[in-house]
Amino acid sequence: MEFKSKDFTDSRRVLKIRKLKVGLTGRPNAAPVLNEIDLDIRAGETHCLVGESGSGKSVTSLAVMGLLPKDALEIQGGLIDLEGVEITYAKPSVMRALRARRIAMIFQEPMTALNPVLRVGEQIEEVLNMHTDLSQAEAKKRTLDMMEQVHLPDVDRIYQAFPHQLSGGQRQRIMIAMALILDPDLLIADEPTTALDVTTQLQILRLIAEMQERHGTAVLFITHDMGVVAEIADTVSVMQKGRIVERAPIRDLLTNPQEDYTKKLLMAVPNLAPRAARAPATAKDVIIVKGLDMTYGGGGFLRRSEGVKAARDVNFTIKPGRTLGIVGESGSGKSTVARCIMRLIDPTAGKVSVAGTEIAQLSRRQLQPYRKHLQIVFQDPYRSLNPRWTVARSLCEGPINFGTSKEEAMDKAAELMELVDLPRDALDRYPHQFSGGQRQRIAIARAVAMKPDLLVADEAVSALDVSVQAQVLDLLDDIQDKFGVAMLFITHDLRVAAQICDEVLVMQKGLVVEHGPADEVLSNPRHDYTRTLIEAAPGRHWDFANFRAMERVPALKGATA
Amino acid sequence: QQDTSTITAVMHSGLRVLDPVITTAHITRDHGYMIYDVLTAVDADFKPQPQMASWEISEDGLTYTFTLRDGLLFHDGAPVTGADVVASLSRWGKRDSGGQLIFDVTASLEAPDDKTIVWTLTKPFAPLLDVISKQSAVPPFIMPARVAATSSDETITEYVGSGPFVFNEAEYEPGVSVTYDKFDGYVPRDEPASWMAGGKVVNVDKVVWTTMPDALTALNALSAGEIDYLEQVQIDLMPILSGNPDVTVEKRDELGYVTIGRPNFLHPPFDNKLIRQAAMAALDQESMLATMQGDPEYYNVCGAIFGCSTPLGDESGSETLTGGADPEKSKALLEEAGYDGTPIVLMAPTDVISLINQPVVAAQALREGGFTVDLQTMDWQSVVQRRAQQSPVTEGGWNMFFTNWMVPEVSDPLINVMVNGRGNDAWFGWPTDEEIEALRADFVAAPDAATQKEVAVKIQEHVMDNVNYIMMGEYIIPQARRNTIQNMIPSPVPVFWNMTKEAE
Amino acid sequence: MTEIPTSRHSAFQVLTGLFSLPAGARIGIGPMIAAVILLIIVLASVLAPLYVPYNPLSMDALSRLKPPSEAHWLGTDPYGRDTFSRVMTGGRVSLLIGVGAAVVSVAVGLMIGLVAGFFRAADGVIMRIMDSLMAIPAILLAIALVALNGPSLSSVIIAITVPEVPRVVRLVRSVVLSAREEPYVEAAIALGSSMPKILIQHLMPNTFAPLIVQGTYICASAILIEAILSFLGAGVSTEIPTWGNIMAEGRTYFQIKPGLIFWPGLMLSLCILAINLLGDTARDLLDPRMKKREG
Amino acid sequence: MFLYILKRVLATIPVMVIVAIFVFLLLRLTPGDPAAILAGDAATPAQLERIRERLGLNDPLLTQFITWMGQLLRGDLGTSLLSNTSVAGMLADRLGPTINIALMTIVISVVMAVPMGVIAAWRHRTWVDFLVMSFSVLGFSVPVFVIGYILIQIFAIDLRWVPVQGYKSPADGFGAFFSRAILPSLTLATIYIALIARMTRASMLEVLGEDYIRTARAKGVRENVVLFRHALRNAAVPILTIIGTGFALLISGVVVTESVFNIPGIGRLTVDAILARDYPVIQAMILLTAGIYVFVNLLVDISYSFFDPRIRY
Ligand SMILES: Nc1ncnc2c1ncn2[C@@H]1O[C@H](COP(=O)(O)OP(=O)(O)OP(=O)(O)O)[C@@H](O)[C@H]1O
Ligand SMILES: Nc1ncnc2c1ncn2[C@@H]1O[C@H](COP(=O)(O)OP(=O)(O)OP(=O)(O)O)[C@@H](O)[C@H]1O
Ligand SMILES: [Mg+2]
Ligand SMILES: [Mg+2]
Repeated sequence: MEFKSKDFTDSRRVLKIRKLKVGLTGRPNAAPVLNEIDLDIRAGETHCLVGESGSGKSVTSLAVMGLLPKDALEIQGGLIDLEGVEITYAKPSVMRALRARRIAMIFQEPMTALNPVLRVGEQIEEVLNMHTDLSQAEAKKRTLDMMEQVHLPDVDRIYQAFPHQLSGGQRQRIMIAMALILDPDLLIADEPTTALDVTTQLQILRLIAEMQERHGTAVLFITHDMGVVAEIADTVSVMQKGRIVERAPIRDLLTNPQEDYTKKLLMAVPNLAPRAARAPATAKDVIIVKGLDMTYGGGGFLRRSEGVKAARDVNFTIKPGRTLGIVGESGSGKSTVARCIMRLIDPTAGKVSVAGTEIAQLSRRQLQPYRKHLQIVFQDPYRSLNPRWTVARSLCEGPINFGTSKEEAMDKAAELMELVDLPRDALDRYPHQFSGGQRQRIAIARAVAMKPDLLVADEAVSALDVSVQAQVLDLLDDIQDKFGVAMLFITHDLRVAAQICDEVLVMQKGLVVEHGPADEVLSNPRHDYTRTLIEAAPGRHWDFANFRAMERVPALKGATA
Repeated sequence: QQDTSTITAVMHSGLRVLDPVITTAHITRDHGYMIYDVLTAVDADFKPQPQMASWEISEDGLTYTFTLRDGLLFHDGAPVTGADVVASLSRWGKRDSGGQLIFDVTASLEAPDDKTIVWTLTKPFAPLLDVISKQSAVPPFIMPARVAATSSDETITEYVGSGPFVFNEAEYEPGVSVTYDKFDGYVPRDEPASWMAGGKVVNVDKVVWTTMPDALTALNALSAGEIDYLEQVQIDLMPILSGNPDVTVEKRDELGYVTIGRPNFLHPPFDNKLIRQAAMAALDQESMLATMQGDPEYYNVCGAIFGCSTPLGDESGSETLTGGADPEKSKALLEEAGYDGTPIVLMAPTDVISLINQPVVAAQALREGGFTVDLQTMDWQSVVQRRAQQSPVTEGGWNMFFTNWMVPEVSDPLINVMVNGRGNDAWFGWPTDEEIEALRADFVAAPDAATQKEVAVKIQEHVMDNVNYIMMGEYIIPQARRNTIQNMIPSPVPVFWNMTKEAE
Repeated sequence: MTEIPTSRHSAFQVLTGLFSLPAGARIGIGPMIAAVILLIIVLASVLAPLYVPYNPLSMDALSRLKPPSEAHWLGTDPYGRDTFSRVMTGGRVSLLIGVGAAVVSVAVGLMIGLVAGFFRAADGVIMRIMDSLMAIPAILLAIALVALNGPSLSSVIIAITVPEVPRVVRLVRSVVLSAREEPYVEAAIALGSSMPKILIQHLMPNTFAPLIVQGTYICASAILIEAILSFLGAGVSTEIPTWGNIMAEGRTYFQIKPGLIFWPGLMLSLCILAINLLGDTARDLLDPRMKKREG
Repeated sequence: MFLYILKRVLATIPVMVIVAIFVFLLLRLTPGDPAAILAGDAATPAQLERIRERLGLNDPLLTQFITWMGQLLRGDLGTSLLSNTSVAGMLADRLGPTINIALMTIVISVVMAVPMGVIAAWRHRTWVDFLVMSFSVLGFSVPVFVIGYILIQIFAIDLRWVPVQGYKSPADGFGAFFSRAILPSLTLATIYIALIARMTRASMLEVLGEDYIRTARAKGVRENVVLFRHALRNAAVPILTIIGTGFALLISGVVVTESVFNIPGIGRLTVDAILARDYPVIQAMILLTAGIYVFVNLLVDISYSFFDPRIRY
């Protein structure tokens, strides 16, 4: 496997961080969130920041942007220097001048980071309007062009769409377009590709690389995907509990990690080789989906626009204890299918039966008893948690609805927190006080607490570092074994899919293009799209767990390459 | 405002009803004097004088012959004829209580020709000229016969008169403003104007009445010269105008108003004369008037039910009212009557400025005199409706309310509705009082003024003893004008003839 | 309503959830002062009969409209009644009406608004009824109510509340219309929460901030409207002092004796200021995202 | 959307019918007797009875209602019991002043209050915030007539910039209209400024902590754009509601201000008509108000989905 190996010591230093300390506002004695961080990034360099979920990666990037939530977090020491400008305590006007032109950021959670009431096109265009003299028409053209570059389909529609009308990956690409459109000197990308399928991800990574080539942009890239790290990083910093525990050029890190934590992390990276399918269960299907169609109605003031056909003729069944993975293009309708079978939206056509009952036509009220059988982990966990509720209250809500006593539910919640590797005291905190990955774990805990018959997990582990991810996947496996939970697992991470799915369903443009047992589909894809997908999987030539290249690249049967 | 041909006046209330015969509202009467004329009118000495017509009375006092003067024209150009007069008087006779009394004894009312009207009675009615000349409640305005043909229970819809001003229908906004144009065809009499009599010479082209619901705003508008004339000024607010050299505050006329309280004779406790007397003892004119008016200059402690400065006025028997409250006497009387503390319901209207204070003051005075008082506030409409209820207090009835009259409206036993003692046919409160009815008959029958006065004194004494109503005193509301307005004649009714407006 | 909360626990949770403060929330000095002011005013009003120097109803026609003096600290009114005694006593009825009207209209409006905002099917019908209610003038209603019930505090409160409720409903509904599209509401549905629970526990807290504003406004305006009603003959007797009454009675004397308006106005403003400050604090405390350091 | 509007417009009919029935009954429940006010103080019961008969007030309620409905269906609002003038004409005369002043008031209020509220939220818990709060407390608790009198004293009496009172329609010249409408509008605006400013502040506070505000700042967007474009739009819905209900209220007339400034508007007409029990006028008035409310509320509801695309009906 080829690693990037360019030496940047002569390049201009774009970002310099020294002994940066960030703590809770007004509580200098509490444990700091960032503890004496040092970081250097030079022009053209890609610096990857990896590490434990909740270790302070996002906080680091926000500190650089000068966007820490000042009511909650504050800089308590140290220095941030951007191309010679000390910005640690810079005035808002100074920061404003720097942002977008000089430093741009892609935020971790695109759903909450996009303004829900502005058209996404306008939101991108605004950057141009603010910082360039382009005319209205030129700005729009640039915007559409940028949207094409991040591989958004159907840009005219999406330009006009509001964030809630887009898929997770589409929103993420809007964020990316926004950050890249002005060729900043420093790009901070906080898990920019979690919601993207690997092919799109590849294209985005290329786009960033091109920009670096063209403009010498320094990139701070935060990710959990070791495959991506392996592909793009020049240097890597590993974070744990608010400290940077190890920093090394990519090759050194992957081949010769020094710290235990780094080793642990690398060893947890799952293998691309599919797991052996479990013995086919004989029990009745938990869920049967037949001919599911979903078209989002186009509003339109006077005449109805055509609408978006998000899912077409989707069929599948899942038996107890088994996992069906859905992979596929971003925007291909995966979340739509999930939301349809949860009856959070009403499918335009088709049948969904759960526990032997047809639920596609039931009213909300009639549905209520079935809710217990079905649970979902949303793609955007942050928004799916009531911001005014403590985690404890969110976790107890479901069980209490179905008759568990409050005390019992609380005990259960505490237990679950441990299982998803969150501290017990987190129960009394509010969603905004957590990191992205922590929120995702809360969402998982909440769904699992219901002991459903069918668990729908929409990108449920995308924001987790690989070691926690492994732990959570184990947890899921466990409850599957114990309670025979059936699982619908939507993911872009083919490694994860390979790890836990019995069957895989591949979607593209609303259609199911391939459907079969996991090892069949992943190692012997029949459809072209599946094949490109697998080939695009980053870092599939590296065997992370053993700190070396793959001995035998899992060749695709019948592959031409 | 340099427009000297238009006078803008703020009147005491908005004009809504345009039929001066159907209603007794003062603003409508004022409107009547603008556009209509009357046969005869009283002058400042309470003497009937010819206005549209002169008269002759037959020896036996049974035939009155009126002759219309020349040049009388309606606003539509038609001459005023005897037939118009007959029709107008007949309609008025159905509405006005004095008029009814005359028509009760009328043999015929005819117009033998265009200029002559002959009114024949079955028995003499000495006060006839006084009644048809009266300036208030409902004066007999003369309208075209076709308008006067309207039923007396229905409002007229055509507003044509023969008075000095023409009603400008296009600019009329009910309750907001009304505009009168000078009637060029009006021929005034030659005598100088005196009260409602004499020559009505109009010196401006236009008079605009507007309503200003806010007293302070009206004063400010007058100060700023946006209006010329303010019919009524609240006494307490006079200091605001006192510094302004361009404005004069004055009394328009010395007679003014009376304010009275009326008990309900039908139900306890006021069906008991002793308790009525107790109430009278508890009340005191001075404190009520002082509260209403503030400045003694503008009120007059007066125990005469027919008014202190009128020919029939006499104050006999009113000492407890004029001499200050006597709560002890009240308590003693209550004791004697065996008053059991049943609350008396006092109706207190809150939307008519001139009636707000009385019940509140009275309630407190009655309490001090040993009564239990239930002061119920409501809008005037509710008072109007409720005072017509004869049912017991517990079923929506009442015990006492207050109202005001212009002195000329109470100045003799025929006009004064409160001395009517005919039970259910009497005015609200419904006293059945044969004694007073007998006295009233004597009054009509009295041959001369001296005898009339004698009877009037008896009525006064009777009312004070029997407490048919409680006279709470006289008061005057001053007017204010910019000094550009000159030559106003003193009169109980605000009239706009004779008046001139000069440039500032 | 579709269902009542499924168990007593959820009812319990409603209470604890709504009123427990986020950890670490502390109350600053401003709200403390506000609370003290409010408490003083309320106590002063309630206990007024015990300490005011005059019977607020007793008149003295000869000392009308007197300036402040030893005998009458704040002077006298047009009836010669003691202004100080009236202002202090006036708080009793005014506060009752103000707070009563605010609480009733907010409570009723909140319930209706939640339902209208959340259930599409109910929205049309409820909102059209609200449109109709809004058009009924308070005065007319008050006159009718007084005719039916006799004059009473509750008639006044109802007359003020009825036209106010639709406005609260519209406000609540508008907030719910946005909030019901939030994913956490979907999540709650997916967790099997009953409709009442979603309405009360998830959606209702979103309406608190605007409701506090609307509520204080209703409180103040009810105190003022009460006076208008009583002067149109549909309120409490004009004799009984209320802040609104005293001010309305003082209206004509504005230029010659502004104290008649100033003192009750001051009391009212102080109350509203205090309620506002407390409301703001409550809202900050209820919103964990607003948790602030001590300032 | 079109369907929705159509549905709403059609829904006006039942609203009107409900209002009509309700008002009709309510009026007949209120004590009072138009005949008595028509005839004045000295009328005898027999006379009143005859007048009532003539006015049709003695007919059975149902007959009266049907007669009225029949008139309405023919587009006839009837005539005033007192002045005998056509109710439609009266309303037409009074609507102009009210609408013009309401519009001016709401424009002034929004233009002043929204920035005030936004800044107060932005500078949460600073003196700016406290200033806005104090102003709104005054706006809430000072009776409108006091504000009116003070404005008159300053601008009409002391400075002599504008007349004390009165109304001129814009057709008589904008200057004449403006000089008379500005003080009443300002008077009314104080309370709406207070209300809208506080609502804006409250609503903005909910929004300012959101992540997309952070995103906007990360884009280097100027602070005023962050506040007014990004935050305010999200905070708009409750503010719009308040503006809508406020405007509806203004349109239905505000009697105190109309009295203080002597404006011949709907508010005074309503109160006068109620106090005089002029049934046809009250009924028509309230129907008109209901119609206006339905219309204004429809506009507000449509504007919701314009400001917040997630709102669907
Ligand atoms: N507003 C806040 N108040 C208090 N604590 C916070 C706040 N925001 C973040 N934290 C804490 O700071 C720590 C670092 O969070 P951060 O978001 O930087 O993690 P991260 O490394 O980005 O994790 P992830 O990979 O899960 O996104 C976490 O433990 C989190 O709980
Ligand atoms: N509310 C909506 N209105 C209109 N179009 C929508 C709406 N929600 C989603 N879409 C469109 O439907 C398509 C499918 O969206 P969906 O969220 O199901 O994709 P996805 O497969 O989950 O993608 P990702 O992997 O990016 O999350 C997308 O093209 C999206 O733009
Ligand atoms: Mg993060
Ligand atoms: Mg998705």
